[in-house]
Amino acid sequence: MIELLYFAWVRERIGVDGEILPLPQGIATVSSLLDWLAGRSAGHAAALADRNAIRVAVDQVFAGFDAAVAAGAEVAIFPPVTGG
Amino acid sequence: MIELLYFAWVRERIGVDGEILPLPQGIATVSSLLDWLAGRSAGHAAALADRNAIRVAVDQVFAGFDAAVAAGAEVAIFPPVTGG
Amino acid sequence: MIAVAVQSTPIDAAVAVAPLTAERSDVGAVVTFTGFVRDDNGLTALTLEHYPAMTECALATIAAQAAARWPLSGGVIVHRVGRMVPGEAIVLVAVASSHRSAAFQAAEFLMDWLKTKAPFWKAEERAGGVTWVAAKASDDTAADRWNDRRGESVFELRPAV
Amino acid sequence: MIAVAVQSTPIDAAVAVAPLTAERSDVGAVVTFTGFVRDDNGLTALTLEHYPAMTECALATIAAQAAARWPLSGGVIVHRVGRMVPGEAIVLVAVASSHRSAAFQAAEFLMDWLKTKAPFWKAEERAGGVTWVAAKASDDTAADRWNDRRGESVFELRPAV
Repeated sequence: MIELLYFAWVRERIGVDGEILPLPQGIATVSSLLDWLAGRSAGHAAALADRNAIRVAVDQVFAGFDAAVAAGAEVAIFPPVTGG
Repeated sequence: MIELLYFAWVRERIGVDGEILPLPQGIATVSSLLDWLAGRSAGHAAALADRNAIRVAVDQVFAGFDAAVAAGAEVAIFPPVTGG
Repeated sequence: MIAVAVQSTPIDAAVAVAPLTAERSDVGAVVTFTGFVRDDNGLTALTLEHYPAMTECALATIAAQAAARWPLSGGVIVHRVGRMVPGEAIVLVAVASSHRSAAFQAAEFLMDWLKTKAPFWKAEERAGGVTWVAAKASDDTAADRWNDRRGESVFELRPAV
Repeated sequence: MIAVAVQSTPIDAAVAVAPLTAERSDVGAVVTFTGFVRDDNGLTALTLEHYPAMTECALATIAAQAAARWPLSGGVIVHRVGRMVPGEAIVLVAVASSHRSAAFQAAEFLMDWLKTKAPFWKAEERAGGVTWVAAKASDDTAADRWNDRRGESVFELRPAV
């Protein structure tokens, strides 16, 4: 299983705060995870359409699209941060 | 007459907060004023010996050694400032 | 040594900054930055969303970077979350040092990195509806000023596309 | 628009800074600098002498320069004079702006110019006696960062030897 968390407009477009899903065979990077998620619903597709506007944290640490993901990870998906 | 004000160690070396003196003929710049003052006492000489350590304001505005002085002016003589 | 807090209640600047100098006489300089909600273009409210499991660790990591780069005797970061109205404080950063240059630089560094490397998102409310604030290129540029090998290894927000 | 004050009583930072944001919702950033007496090398007290007839005008001129250089919505300079002990505040500078970069720069500018272009002198008391603080070349260098035609015409501290 993999735990997914969504924030800001990524959350709004997907329609849920997060989800826990079985990680399919062959998905081992953030990039392939996003490709797979984009196919799950129209909302997922809309949220993830512009990859330049997507940032990711794996296990609470910012990660690039080539970062590894594995079962048991917490992967958060969100727009560029705007705090401060 | 010219009004002279002394601050910090310039004041301490000269021994007074200030003095009002008749301005001698021929003294028309800060530089010539300092030369004349240095001859008034051992204290004045000690205070004004190192001109690199002396700063001046004429009528409450910082002034260079080539600035004009005339009767009626208020000339303050002090070390480089160290506030803030 | 730099305290961090995330809270949904109003920020009290005096309370946050007091510990930096309380009972001390070796602090020469304290620089404080406070960011406020502005009523730009009819803004009526601002909501700060964050990623709770990550936020405090991200702030602590940013704080540790500041402490490693400048000789600070103390500091504090307080970030508000939830909904707030114009005039309320969103964030407070304060740093204490023996010398003013270190205090100014560290405070500006903390703000630049908070803006670009901590998991907060702003949503603006106006009569016309709610919109998410877009990240500003100028904030990225400001943050990049402080990059060095250490910084880049700790944080890399951009996806390696 | 930038208020200036010279006082022999302790500086109350909260009171000094409050007017910058009171009743306003257009201020995005407030940067505050406070300088304190440090107990360096056994220092027991610090006395600030100044040139009363000139001080407020010098502070107002420095404040006007800051207001001309950055888009500020307000500011305050409070400088203490007389005798004070370690831990007490010597000076407080605060500026408000829509944007953080302007606020940081203006605050740092005000401090750099206060250190080099306002008629204050510090005397340090230690067990061994009283000594006048020497001006620091690093303060001149910091102040020179901000020079431009306007600045140089207004202030020229160095004698034209």
